[in-house]
Formats: sequence, C-alpha cells, structure tokens
Amino acid sequence: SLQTKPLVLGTTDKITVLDPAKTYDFYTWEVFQNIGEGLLKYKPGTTELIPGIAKSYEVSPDGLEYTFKLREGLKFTDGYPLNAAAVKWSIDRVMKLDLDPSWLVSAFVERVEVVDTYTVKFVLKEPVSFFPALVATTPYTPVSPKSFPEDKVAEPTVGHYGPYRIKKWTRDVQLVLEANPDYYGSPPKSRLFVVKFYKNAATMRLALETGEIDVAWKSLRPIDIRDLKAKGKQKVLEVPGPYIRYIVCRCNKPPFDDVRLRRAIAAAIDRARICQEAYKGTVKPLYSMVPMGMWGHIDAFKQEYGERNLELARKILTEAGYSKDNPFNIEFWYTPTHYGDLEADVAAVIKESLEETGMIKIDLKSAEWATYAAEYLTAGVMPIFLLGWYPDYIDPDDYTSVFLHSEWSPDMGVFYSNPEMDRLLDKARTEIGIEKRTQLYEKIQKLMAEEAPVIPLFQGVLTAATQPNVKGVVLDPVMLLRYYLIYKE
Amino acid sequence: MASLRVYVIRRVLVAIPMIFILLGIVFFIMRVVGDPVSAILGGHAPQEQIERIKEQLGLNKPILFQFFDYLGQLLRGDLGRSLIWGQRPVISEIWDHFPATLELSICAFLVSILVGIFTGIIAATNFGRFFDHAFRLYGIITYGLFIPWIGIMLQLIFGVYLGVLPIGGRIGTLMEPETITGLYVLDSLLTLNMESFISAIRHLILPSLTLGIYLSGIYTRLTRTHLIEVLNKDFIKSAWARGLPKRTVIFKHALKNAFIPILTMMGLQFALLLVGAVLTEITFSWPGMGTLLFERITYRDFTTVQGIIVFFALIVITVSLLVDVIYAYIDPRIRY
Amino acid sequence: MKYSISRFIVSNIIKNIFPRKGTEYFVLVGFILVLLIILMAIFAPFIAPYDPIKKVGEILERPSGKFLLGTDGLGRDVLSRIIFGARTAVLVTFLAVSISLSFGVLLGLLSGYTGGKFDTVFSLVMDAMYSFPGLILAIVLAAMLGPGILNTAMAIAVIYTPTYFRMVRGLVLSLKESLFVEAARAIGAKDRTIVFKYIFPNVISSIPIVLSLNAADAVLTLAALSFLGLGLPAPTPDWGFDLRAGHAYLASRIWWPSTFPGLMIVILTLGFSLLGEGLNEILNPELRR
Amino acid sequence: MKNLLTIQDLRVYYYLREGAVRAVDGVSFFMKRGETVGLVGESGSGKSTLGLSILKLVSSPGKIVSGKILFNGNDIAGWNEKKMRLLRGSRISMVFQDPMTSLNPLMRIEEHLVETIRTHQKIPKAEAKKKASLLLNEVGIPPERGGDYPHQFSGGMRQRIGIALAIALNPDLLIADEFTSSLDVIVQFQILNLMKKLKASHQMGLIFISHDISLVSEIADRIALMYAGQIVEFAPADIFFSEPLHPYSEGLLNSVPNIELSDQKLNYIPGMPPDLVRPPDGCRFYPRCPYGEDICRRKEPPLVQIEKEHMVKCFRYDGKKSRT
Amino acid sequence: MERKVELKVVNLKKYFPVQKSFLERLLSGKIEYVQAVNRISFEVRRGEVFGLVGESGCGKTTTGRLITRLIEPTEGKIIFKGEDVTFIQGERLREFRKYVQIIFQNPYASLNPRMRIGEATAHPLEIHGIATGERKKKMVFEMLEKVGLEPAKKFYDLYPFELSGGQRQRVAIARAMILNPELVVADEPISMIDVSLRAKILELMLMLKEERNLTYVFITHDLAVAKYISDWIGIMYLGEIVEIGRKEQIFSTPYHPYTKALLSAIPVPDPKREKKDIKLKGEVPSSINPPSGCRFHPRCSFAKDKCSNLKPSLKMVDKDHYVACHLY
Ligand SMILES: Nc1ncnc2c1ncn2[C@@H]1O[C@H](COP(=O)(O)OP(=O)(O)OP(=O)(O)O)[C@@H](O)[C@H]1O
Ligand SMILES: Nc1ncnc2c1ncn2[C@@H]1O[C@H](COP(=O)(O)OP(=O)(O)OP(=O)(O)O)[C@@H](O)[C@H]1O
Ligand SMILES: [Mg+2]
Ligand SMILES: [Mg+2]
Repeated sequence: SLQTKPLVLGTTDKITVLDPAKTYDFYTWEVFQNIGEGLLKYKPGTTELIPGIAKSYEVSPDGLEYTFKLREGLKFTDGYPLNAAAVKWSIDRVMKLDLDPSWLVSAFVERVEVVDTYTVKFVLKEPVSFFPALVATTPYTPVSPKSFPEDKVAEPTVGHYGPYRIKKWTRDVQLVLEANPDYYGSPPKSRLFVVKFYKNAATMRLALETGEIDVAWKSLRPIDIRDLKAKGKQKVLEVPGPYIRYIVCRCNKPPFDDVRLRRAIAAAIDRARICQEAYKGTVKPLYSMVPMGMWGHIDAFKQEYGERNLELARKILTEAGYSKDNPFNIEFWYTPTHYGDLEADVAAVIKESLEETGMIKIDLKSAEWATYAAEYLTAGVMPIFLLGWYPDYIDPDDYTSVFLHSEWSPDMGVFYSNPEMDRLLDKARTEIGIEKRTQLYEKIQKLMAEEAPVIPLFQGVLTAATQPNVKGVVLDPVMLLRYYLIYKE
Repeated sequence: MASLRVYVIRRVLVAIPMIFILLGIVFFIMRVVGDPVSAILGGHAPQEQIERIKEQLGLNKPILFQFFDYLGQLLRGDLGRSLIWGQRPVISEIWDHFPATLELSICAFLVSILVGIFTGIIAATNFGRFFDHAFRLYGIITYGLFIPWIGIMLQLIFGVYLGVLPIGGRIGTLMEPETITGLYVLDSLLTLNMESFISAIRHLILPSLTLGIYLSGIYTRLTRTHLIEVLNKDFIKSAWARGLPKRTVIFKHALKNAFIPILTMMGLQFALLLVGAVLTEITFSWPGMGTLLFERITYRDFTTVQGIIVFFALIVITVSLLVDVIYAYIDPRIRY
Repeated sequence: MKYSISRFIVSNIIKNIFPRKGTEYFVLVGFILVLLIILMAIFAPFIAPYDPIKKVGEILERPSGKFLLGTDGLGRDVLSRIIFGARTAVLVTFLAVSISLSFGVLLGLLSGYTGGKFDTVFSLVMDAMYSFPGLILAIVLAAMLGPGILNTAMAIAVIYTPTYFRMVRGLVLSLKESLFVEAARAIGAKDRTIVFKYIFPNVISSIPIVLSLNAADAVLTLAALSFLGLGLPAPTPDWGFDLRAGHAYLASRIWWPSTFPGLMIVILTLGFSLLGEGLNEILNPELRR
Repeated sequence: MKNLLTIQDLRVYYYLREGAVRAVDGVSFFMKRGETVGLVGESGSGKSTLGLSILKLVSSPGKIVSGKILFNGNDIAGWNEKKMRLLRGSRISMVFQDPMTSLNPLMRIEEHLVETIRTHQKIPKAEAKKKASLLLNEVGIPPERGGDYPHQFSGGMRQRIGIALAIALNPDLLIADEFTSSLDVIVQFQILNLMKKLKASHQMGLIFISHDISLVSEIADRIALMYAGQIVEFAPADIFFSEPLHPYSEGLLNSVPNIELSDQKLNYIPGMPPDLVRPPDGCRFYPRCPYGEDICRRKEPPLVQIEKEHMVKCFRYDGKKSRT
Repeated sequence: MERKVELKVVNLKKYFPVQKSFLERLLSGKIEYVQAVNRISFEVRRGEVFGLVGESGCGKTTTGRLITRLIEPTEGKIIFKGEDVTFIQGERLREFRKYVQIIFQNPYASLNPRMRIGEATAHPLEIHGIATGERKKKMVFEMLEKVGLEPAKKFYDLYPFELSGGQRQRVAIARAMILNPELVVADEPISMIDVSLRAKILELMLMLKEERNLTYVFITHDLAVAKYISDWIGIMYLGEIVEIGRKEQIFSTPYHPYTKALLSAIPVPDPKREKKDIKLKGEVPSSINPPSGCRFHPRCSFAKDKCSNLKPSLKMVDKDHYVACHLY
C-alpha cells in the first residue's frame, strides 16, 4: 500500500506529551524539531543558530527588545496562517498555561508584541545574553490557534509547522511522519519517516539486526553498542552529548556542610571505572559541570584533584578527623527507576571506589524515581546522591546557575549558597560578548571544583546505530536528531 | 428461559456490593499508601499551594466523602485524569492499552485451555498410569514456572539464536490494520489484510506461549481431577453399562459435566491470567495494561494507577458474573 | 493434643518419605529441593566461591572453570550471587508467609466461628481481595512502601492473607456444622473449648498444604516484584532482580546472567509446589487420586 | 431349560498398593431365563463387584483374574470391549443405587433414552422418541415430562427412569445394584412392585443386589449369600429362609428384626468381616463362626451341593443336608 | 402403673430458612422456610422408650436436636421433669446437658477425628468438672468396658479412624452415658452399622437402660426396629406426628392411613408371606411448601374435601392412642 519504503527509526524514549506548552523532556523536544520549527534554529552539526521561521532579527541596544521578521505566507498544517499574531498567541499561551517548561519563556520575556503581520517583538524583563538560544527551544515553537485550545494542554496531530507533518500517531507504538508540502525549506530527504517506540533496548537492537529498523537511536545499551561495533554489520556513530551525570552533596546540613568531606569525595571518585565497568566505555569521564564541547568548558576538577587522588582524599579525611578505625559513614542514594538499568551498577562502583580510601563506609540506599525526585531530593533527605542533567538550552548558564546559584540550588537538592558564586553567575548571565562570558565561566568552574557542592562524573555519549546504507544522521551537541536529513541510499 | 433471565438480573444485583467493596479496597489502599499531592507537586511545595491542590482534588474533605465523590465520578464513567505529561483522561489511556492486553489474554487463554484440557483428558483416562503421572508433573512444574523466565528463555531460543520470531512489540512497522476492534489479528482478518495478519500472529506467538504454558498446567490439573471425579460417578458407570461408545461417554457425558467446575475455576483463575499478562507484557514489551501500570507506578501517576486497578477490578467482577451466567446456562440445576 | 497432631503428621510423612510409587516421589523431591535451598541460604558464605557484591572477574565472562556460571554485567560471580540470592528468597518468603499465615488463620477462625454481620463484611472484603489479581495489588503496595525486606514481605503478605482467611473460615464453617462439634455442644462444651479442642486441630492439619503452595506463590511474587525493580535495593543478590539485569544482555547471546537466577526461582517454586502436592496426598488420603 | 447365566469360579481382584483386594474370590452360581437371583451380603462383601464384572465394567485397578461368565451359553469373559459394548444395555443392563447420581444432570431424560436406543438400534430419532414415551409410560412417568432434567424429579421417579433406561432394549438380564436402598419404604415397595411387573412382561432375568435380606425375600427366586468375596450359600429362596444351612446365613437371619414376630429375640454375629487383602487361610467365616472347628482354620471349605440347586460352603455339610 | 412424665413436648415447631445468607436471599429474591417440625406434641415417661418413626426428611433428627436444645425452636415448649427448658441458657443449659444426652446417627462424623477415644470419652467429665486425673481415667475405663470396648486400655489410645463403625458407635454411647444422664435421645444409632452387628448395639442400649432406669427417645425409620425396642411409638409424616400409641396398639390396630401403608410396605424376611397391597400414591412432598390441610391428603386414598382444607389435630381414639386424621 506504500509507494515508498519509509525510513524507520527506533527509540526507547517516548513522547510524553505533544504540546510545546507542557512538554519538558528531550525526546518530545526532538519530535518538535521535526514537526515544528522555532523562530531560530541550530544549524545541524553545530551549536550555531540560524534563521528558522524568522528570516532575521534585531536586538535593541539595551538588550531588552528582540524583533523578529517572519517568513511570509507560511501555513500551519491545519491551514491556519503562521504570522506574528499566531506567534504571539503561542507564546502567550505558554506563559498563561504556566506549566513545566514555561519558565524558559516567562522567566525572561516580559511580553510579546505584534508589530505588523510578519513582525513580532519580544520585550525582555532584563537583558539575557543567551536569549537567541532560548528562542530555539520548544516552548517558543509556534502552534496553530485553530487546533490548540488556549487554556489547556492538548495533543492535536495537526496545527504545527515544520519539515514533517504527522500522518499517524499511535502513542507509545509509533509515529508516522510525512513530508510537509507547505514547508519553506528543502523537503525532507525521506518522504515518509517512522519512529518506532521500544520499551526494551534489546528488542530494539534485534530489530536493527534483522533490518526491521534503519536507525537505532536513544538508547542502545553499552553492551549492544560494543557488540554492534564488533560485528561491524551496522554503522555506529558516537559524539559526546550535553547529557551529564553527577553527584550532589547536600551542602546545608552535616556532614556535607563541611567542604572537606565534599572535597574528599571529589578526590576519591573513580570516574574511569564507572565509565569502563558500568558503561563499558560508552561514556566519557567529566571534570566540570559544563560539558565537553561547549564553549567555556575547562577540566576544573582534574586541575584541582587530578584524575583521581586517593592520597589526597585520605589526607583530607584524616584532617576531618576520620581514620581507618573511625571511618566516615554515609548513606549514598540512587534511583533504580529513572536512569536505566545500569544505575545500580554505577552506585556499586561508586561505593567501591570511595571505600577504597579505607576511611569511608558507604551504605547504598535507593528509592524509586517519583519519591527520589519529588520528595527526598527537595526535602533534603538524602545527604549525597546521584543525579543527571539534560540541558534546557545550550548555554553554560544552564549547567551552572541551576546547581550553584543560591536561588535555585535548593530545587536541585544542593542547598549551596556562596555570595561570590551568585555574583559571578549573575554577571555571566547578563554579560553580552562571548569572551567576557568565557572568562567568567572559567572562574565559576574553578570555584565549583574547589568547593565541590556537585561532583561531575561523566558525560553521555550520543550513539546511533544505523544500517550501512543510511545517510544523513547528524549527531550534534544539541542532541536533537534532525529526521529530515536522514535518508537511505 | 425466563427464569434464566431473572437469575441473570439477580446475579448482576449481587455483583453490586462486590463492586463497592472492591472499589473501597482500591480506594483506601491508594489513600493509605500514597499521597497524591506530593506526587503532583513534589515534597517542597509551599503550604498554600498544597492546600489549593487539595481543594481542587477534593482531598480536604473527610475520606468517606472523598470515596463517595469518587464513586459518583466513576458512575459518570470518569476515572479522572493522569497526573503526568499530557494529563490525559485515564479512560483514554486505558482504552489505548486494553486491546493489546485483551488480544494477548485471549490467545494465551486459548493456548492454555487447549493444552490443559488435552493433557488433562489424557491424564484422567490413563489414571494411575504413566501419562497420568507425567501430566500431573507437567501441571506442577508449569505452575512453578516464572513467567519472565520462560519468556526470556523463549526469546533466547526463538528470537536470538534461531532468529525466527520477534521478541517484542505487537506488529511489524506500518502494518497496523485499520482499527475496528483494536485486536490486530481480528482486524486484519476483517480487512483481509494478510500481511498484517501474519505479522500480528508472529508477534503473538511467544507471549501467548509463555503465558499459555504457564496457565495450562492449572487446566491440566483441573481437567484431570474433575474428569476423574466425574468418571467415577454413577451416571458414567451407567452410561458404560448402556453400551455407549467411549467417545460419547468421555466427551458428551463426562467432559461436559467436568467442565462445570472447570468453568468456575476459570473464573477464579482469571485473576491469574491478568497477573500473568502483566508480567508477560513487561517481558515482551507488549504495549498493554501491564506495561502501562508498571510505567505509571514508577512515575507515581496516582490517578492512572488507581484507574487501572479499578478497571481490573471491574473486569474481574464482570468475568465472574459472566462465568456464573454461562454456568447457569449450562447447568439446568442452577436456575432458580 | 499438640503431640497427637504432630505425631499424626510426622508419622505420615515418615511413612511416605520413602515412596514406593510414582507420585509419592513428589513430596520427597520437593522436600529435598526446598531443604537444599534453605541450606544454601544458611551456609551461603561458606559455599559461595566469591563475594556476591564485588567485582571479581571481567564483566560478562562465559561460564568457565573459574566462574562456573560466568560473571554478570558488573563482573560479579553469577554462582555466588544465586547462592546468596537464596537468602533473600528464603527470608522474604518466610516473613511473608508467616505474616499472612498468622493474620489469615486468626481472622479466619474468629470470623468463621462468630459468624454474623462481622463475618459477612469481613469475608466479603477478603473475597474481594482474593478475587483481585494479587500481583497487581502487590506491585502497587511495594511501589508505595518502597524497597526493603520487610516492606516487600508486607506487600506479599497482604495479598496472601485472604487465602488463609478463606481456607480457615471455610473449614471452620463446615466444622462448625459438623456432627462432632454438635456432639461437643451436646455434652456441654463451651465455645472456647470447641474452638480450641475440636475446630482448631482439624484446621491446623490442612495448613501445611496451603502453606507450602502459598510459599511457592510467594516466591513467584517476590521474583516478580524484584523483576520489576520493586523488590530489594541493589546490590542485594536477588534472583528476580538479577534475571532482569541479565535480560539486558539477551540480544548479545549472553544467556548465563538471566538463565541461572531464573532457574533458581523455578526450582524453589517447584520444590514448594511438590511439597504441597505431596503433603496434600499424605494428609488428605481421601483426596488421593 | 438352559441357563441364562452361569458363573464359574470367578475371581475379581483390585490391585492396590497394599496388595490385591480379593473382592470376588471363586464365585460360582447360575440362573435361568426369567428368574431372579437375590445377591445378598454385608457391605464390602463384593456384591457390586460381582455385578459389574458380569458386564465387565470393573473399574481400574480392578481386574477379572480368572473364571468363566457364560451368558446364553457364550463365555463372555474373553470377549473384547467392542463385543461387550454391543451386549451392554441391549442384552444385559444395569440399574444403580443412587437415583440422584445415576443420570447425567445436564441431559434431559428423553435424551438419555433416545441416546441409548439409538446406540443399539439404527432407527430415526422420531421413532426413538416415540419409543421413549412408551417406555416412560410403562414405568409410570407421564411421557410429557420427557423434556425435564433429572433434578426436576423425585428419587422414586428417577429410579423409575433408571429402570426405563435399563429395559429400553428388552434385555435378557437386568442387574439391579441396591437400587432401592436410598428410597423410603413406601416408595421402595412401589418400585419393587413395578419391577416384578416388568420382569414378568419382559421375561427378564434379574440379579437383585441388596444388603437387606428382608427386601430380597420379597422378590428373589434364588438367594446367593456372599461373605467376604465368596458365595457361602446358594439356594432357592423359600428353602433359604426356612432352612438356612450356613452358620452365617443363620446368624444373619436371626439378627434382622421381623415386624411379623412379637417378642423376637435378636441375635448378632460377633466380630467383623475379614480384610480382603489378607483373608484368613481356611474358612473366611471361621473367626466369627460359633461352630468353628480346627479344620475350618486350616482349609478352605468347598462349595458343596446339598440338593440339586442348593449349595453351601461349609465343612459341616457333606453333600447331604444333615451335618457331618 | 403410671410412670412419671420425664419429657413433655408441646406444640414444638422449627422452621429453617432456605436462603441462609444475605446474598442467597438476594439471589433468589425470596425467603422460604423448610417446615421441618410443625407443632408436634408428645410425652415420654420415665424408664420408657419412645420410638419416633418416620421416613427420611420428616423431621426426626430435628426433633431430637430440639429436645436436646442443640437448636432453638421457632415455637413451642419443651418441659423436662416439669421444668420449662425451652429457652434456658448458659449455666442452666450446661446443667441440663448433664441429664439429657444424644447419640447421633453417623458414628463416622460424630467423633472428633483428632481426638483419641479416651479423651473423647473423658471430655464430658472434664467439662462438667466431675472427675480428673486417675479417677477420671478409671471411670473412662469402666465405661469403655461396659460398652464392650475391651481391652479398654488399648482403645483408650486409639483414634476414631482406627475403629470400625460399630466400635465408634459404642464410643459415642460411652460418651453419652458417662455423665449418667436420665434422658437419652438416640438418633438412628444403628442405621449405619452392619446388619450383623446392629442387634449387639440395640442389646447394649437396652442393657444400659435397665441398669440405669434410663428414658430413651429412640429415632428410627425402621418400624421393625422400633417395634423391637420401644414401648411407645410416634409416627411422623412431613414434620407432624400423625399417630401416637403404645407399641402394641400401633401394630395391632393402626388407624392412620399412613401408618397402615407403612406397616404393609415393610419387607419381611419370609418369602411365603402373603403380600398385601398398599393404596398410596406418589411420594413425600417437599417440606418447603407442604400441602394444605392434612399434609398427607394428596397421597391418601380416603381423602375427603375437608382433608385439603382443615388440619386434623391429634385425637384420642383409644386409651393412650392418638391419631390426627379426619376419618376418626
Ligand atoms: N475401585 C476399587 N478400588 C479398590 N478396592 C475396591 C474398589 N471397589 C471396591 N473395592 C473393594 O472391594 C471389596 C468389595 O467391594 P464392593 O463394592 O463390591 O462391595 P459391596 O458388597 O457392593 O459393598 P456395599 O454394600 O458397600 O456396596 C471391598 O472391600 C472394597 O473395599
Ligand atoms: N440446619 C438445617 N437447615 C435447613 N434445613 C434443614 C436443616 N436441618 C434439617 N433441615 C430440613 O428439615 C427437614 C427435616 O430434616 P431432619 O434431618 O429432621 O429429617 P429426618 O427425619 O431426621 O431425616 P433422615 O431420616 O434423612 O435423617 C428436611 O427437609 C431437611 O432438609
Ligand atoms: Mg455395592
Ligand atoms: Mg435424621
């Protein structure tokens, strides 16, 4: 019944909610990159922003007003015109609904004004250096007032505008996309694109091997990646992604209100072993919260402690009054239900590597994700625990302020507060000009390594495995796969 | 048949208190062990926000009122909305997943019944001899099998080593038949879509075998005991004494009578079928109710979990009702 | 009286422990399997070749002379893990069964003997719970209670209490109507005497059967909860959990981390079921067929 | 006149783990066309087993070990299942004790009859139905109730239906196993009368199995008294009741209260019947026998013929009626 | 010589609901009653045996259980030695149990399978605090020997399942007699015992009666047995007593058509006896909706119009001989 054989991509992720005002997870954002488009977008393969629905934009000298000129004559897939009014309506809707991702708009944008049919102006609350990056995020994606209700979350399959449009969507089973004939740009490389949702990575891998799917994307297990590489029948593409994992120390209460203990942990942790043993080398050790590949990154923790320094750790612990006979006893928490099956392994390796000091005694504790994230984390129940971070927008700010700024760090369970740090972060946020900001972030990272409220562990690696004839899989730090570039030869 | 109709009506009436009790149990267990507000907000929300949500959800009222509110809601067919993501109505989440579970359950049920009754008959008619012992053992062993383990073993053999059958999912890419009943096998037959039909069957084989084998042991045992019991009854002796052929005696007289207690047990075992289906679904990534339940529990999607349980409860009651009615239909003694 | 019941049971077991015919091997085999696993649990530290929660070899090594059943995804010895896993299984099963047994039997006796409204309501509730798919309740309970030995045991116990309740209540009801209880009343026995001297001894003899069949169910339920990650916290060796961890390596044809823990679950369950079946034959000779 | 049925030295054992239960152990007797043999004995003496073995329906673990069953002159002991099937229900039929359970609860009684008739006679359904109504009428059930289920009938009526089923094909021999013992006396009386009537009109032989010796006396022409798997006395009914020879016969008759007698002195037989797995070596009745002598303990007494049709299994008689 | 009245039953009635539980009632939509015993009255005199005869299901056992206060009557009075015991409870009921005992029909079910013979027999002594320790044991041994369970020492330690039916019934008798009761209700005590042993049990019961001047209510469905053991006989039909009289009167001059039918239906071990015919139609109707008027009228060949409307009451036809029938 199908004239063209579709390109099939498998993933173990899922579409949570197909509404830009509500969705706040990476995978659904990826879908919006393909069925929708922001005013600005990233050039594939880079972190460089290029025009999207907007042809161009201007910033007022005070950095408070951004004026976008839209492309003309665009239509949503429900036929409704995509103009300045629709953009304003969409942004207003996000702010009014006030759901999970809305802070990405409402924290920065004062209001949106329609200047003329194709010109729209964003008035900011205060200058934000990374506003264009924000504009490229999903909450800024315009949707059609015809298909989306103004006052509640909805998941229509029409009313978007992007290279693809939805042909059929069976939740948790598959998403069938077809080329959007009204798209301004070059049409997608594959006319028909199917995303198959898997619950189980092993199944997905077998599907790849049997040729049922063309691309396996987020997330094959390390062991499968190793196997596939070894077999060599499929292509395996890897690139460091902006996804990071780290340890959080609860800084406001004993024992980790004592900076020495945090430093001891930071020194004793064995990143290499975690990457090798739990992840079979599919992730990379990380020495700063700002991920590798992002401007401003320095290996701050390596500079401070070296790759691993057991001696230093023992020294600090001795200073803090611990010894082999009087070890530092601590509960270490992790969650088995959110970060994949390997989390327990990660925790076990951490336990071993810390206990190698001979002066630390770890009691591993776990809680399922809802309790972990919704209750324990913010209530400060867990003295030290594992967490992970996917960025909201691609800027060092998103990797630092949230953890280190006294205003937000309680939300992340860090409870860290340092006026000097707050000052540096605030400055870096508003400063325009990449040089100055780079310097600021280097300072921030150094201070972070000294104080070690959070201890970076490793950076995720983006891996996609494809059939040999598949081309156009562009993996980039933005982490959102552009389906419209993929095709089969 | 008027009396049968009256019986059915009465039986339905009797089911009502059962429904209340089950709903009550579900409701109170969920209230006792879970806190929906913190599930929605996370533990650190300010007090006034907690109060606001409580009021929105009616959680500030006494628990009995809450229960009656909840019942009222249920009567309108409203199971509430999911707490996460799109906050979709729970009922649509359920309808999305239920056909998959239904399809799997039906197939597994058929497998288990066919295998179970067949082996049971052989065991009973060979009472005390080799096949009897062998199938008794079969019954005990299968009952002790752990579904995920059988599943994984089958996946290893047929999916990984032989590579002949898929080990997950319901159907091949873009092969879904047009939705009529939601059961792929049936829909593809109705729309004469052979490609879909084959794919659906191929995907069904391993999960239904897993669940079917597990359940078949119970039917082996049931069939065996009840058939032996019936075969020892005077009316069977009397049937032999009248010179009726073996086929008639075993199938027409014995099996039909043995079927009545088996049917009752089927009703009771239905819960086991559901339990098995949950585990099978998770092992085979089958997009059904079990997978949904498991996913939502890990996200603490309180209302969806409650909705699913209520739905299961209603199914259980409906099935036991159905069983009783079929029972009354088969057995003339039951009709009052 | 205590003596008499135990003598009755024990003498019957001894009489049957060396079976002469087909199905009577059931109880012997079941008994041996269960005993072996209990011994394994008790003496785990002496039997296990390695520390079950330490990396002792390369990851995912095939079974070999060094690691008889290979290593798991973290380089831990699979054999040692399943040996220690017996502890978890035995302990949780024991706890769960004891809890549900005590509650179920007590409530069943009370409810059955007193009768009346209390009984009606109670047995309706228990029936409802019984008819409900148990594992699903257990999943919800376990998820809400969080991981841990006692919590898991509680979640399992809750769903099996109705089994005992129903059995005991049913027995009590029929015993209450039985002629020998009526005879006891005719000689002027008080209620308490009737319950403890006439009803209870007759109830207790059926308990071993249900108990071992239930233990089989409890093992499966525990395995299921662990398989779903709702059982004990890692890195406690736990068959269900290890089975699930092993499931990940399926596509790589790495079968040993999943096959063996699963096999242990099956063996222990089988042991309990065989024991239950056998006891059933021994203690209820009239049901023998 | 030729014998309808002759049983010679029949042995039927149940093979249990404890050993073989010798339920029928060397039984011989005969009956003529149209006669009634009353098979009497206490519970467990092997009456039902004997009855069933005539149809070769002894259920596992029971087996016919040896002996002859001559029916109309043919030894059916050696017949295969297929041949036996044709015999059952048509030439020899059987009525069972419990009218509650001897009919299939899920089948209308008419279906029972039609099924039986059509198993043995290839006639159209309608004709079989007509025959069924006639039969019901004959046993005193209104034929219009043919469409009812067994549970809708009372015990007596069900037993009548059982009889209708048994005589449906005009058998030569009817075996009735305790078929009135669950009925009340008055109904029992009615059924017994019906049986007598049918027996006469159908020219059937009847083996009437019962533990109630008084009841047997009402219908039997000959009495076969069983004790522990053996026939200890076989005699014409009037002789048996007036002059019982075997000590067991004597004891039994004396232990039954008789409503006709006033100031009856009841007797009883001490002890209990033997275990049929390990019966006593000599005479099986020896342990309970008031006249037991040494020889009785050592040797099994033969079944001796006293008169032409009177046999007794006791050393006290030696081919004559007088005691030796 | 007129003996003292030991037990008097007046208009005793017992209805059992058919639908026992709430759910059953809901399922069938109505409440029906089994009219098991319907206004029966009789007297039993000290030292005599009152035989209660009737067909299966006519309410004999129910009457026995009512008399021994094992179930509560729906209506009516039970007077034991001049005292109204219909509703006594607690200690007084326990005291009553010392004097009134019952032996059940089924010896396989009336003994606790988990209790040794000795314990079972001794239990009444313990309950009523009559004897303990060695004295108790001695009394039990004596009793066991008296009922013929010799050697008592051996039987003392056996379990019921190790005994035959006759032996079990002896245990039941021993247990009933050990308290030295005055009135014993024997509910078909021999019907489940082998024919050859029945006479022995009857003899034992008669011996005990003579020895202790006991009063028996002897329930049986077998007129021949009743004739053998009783002084008085009451004929029951469908929950009602249709005829009462001294044994000789019942057998020589039965009045009620039902009694007559019963008498002629009883088989007699004598093939030469001339067979009488009985003019009786049908079978016993259900006691849930019993016939109106005289409950026997649908089967009676002498029934008149009156019989279907009016319930006949017991009328004296001779001295000590009562009949409930419109014919007289
Ligand atoms: N299926 C069987 N398996 C083993 N033993 C059996 C079986 N049927 C009968 N017996 C034994 O065979 C013996 C004779 O049994 P049978 O039923 O023929 O006696 P019966 O005279 O008909 O007794 P009743 O009057 O109780 O019906 C008994 O000892 C009985 O226990
Ligand atoms: N506990 C009860 N509940 C309901 N109905 C009962 C109960 N006990 C007896 N009946 C009914 O009452 C009627 C009389 O029963 P009862 O046992 O007194 O008769 P019976 O004369 O002793 O009969 P049998 O000779 O069979 O022992 C029967 O119809 C019986 O079904
Ligand atoms: Mg018999
Ligand atoms: Mg009775």
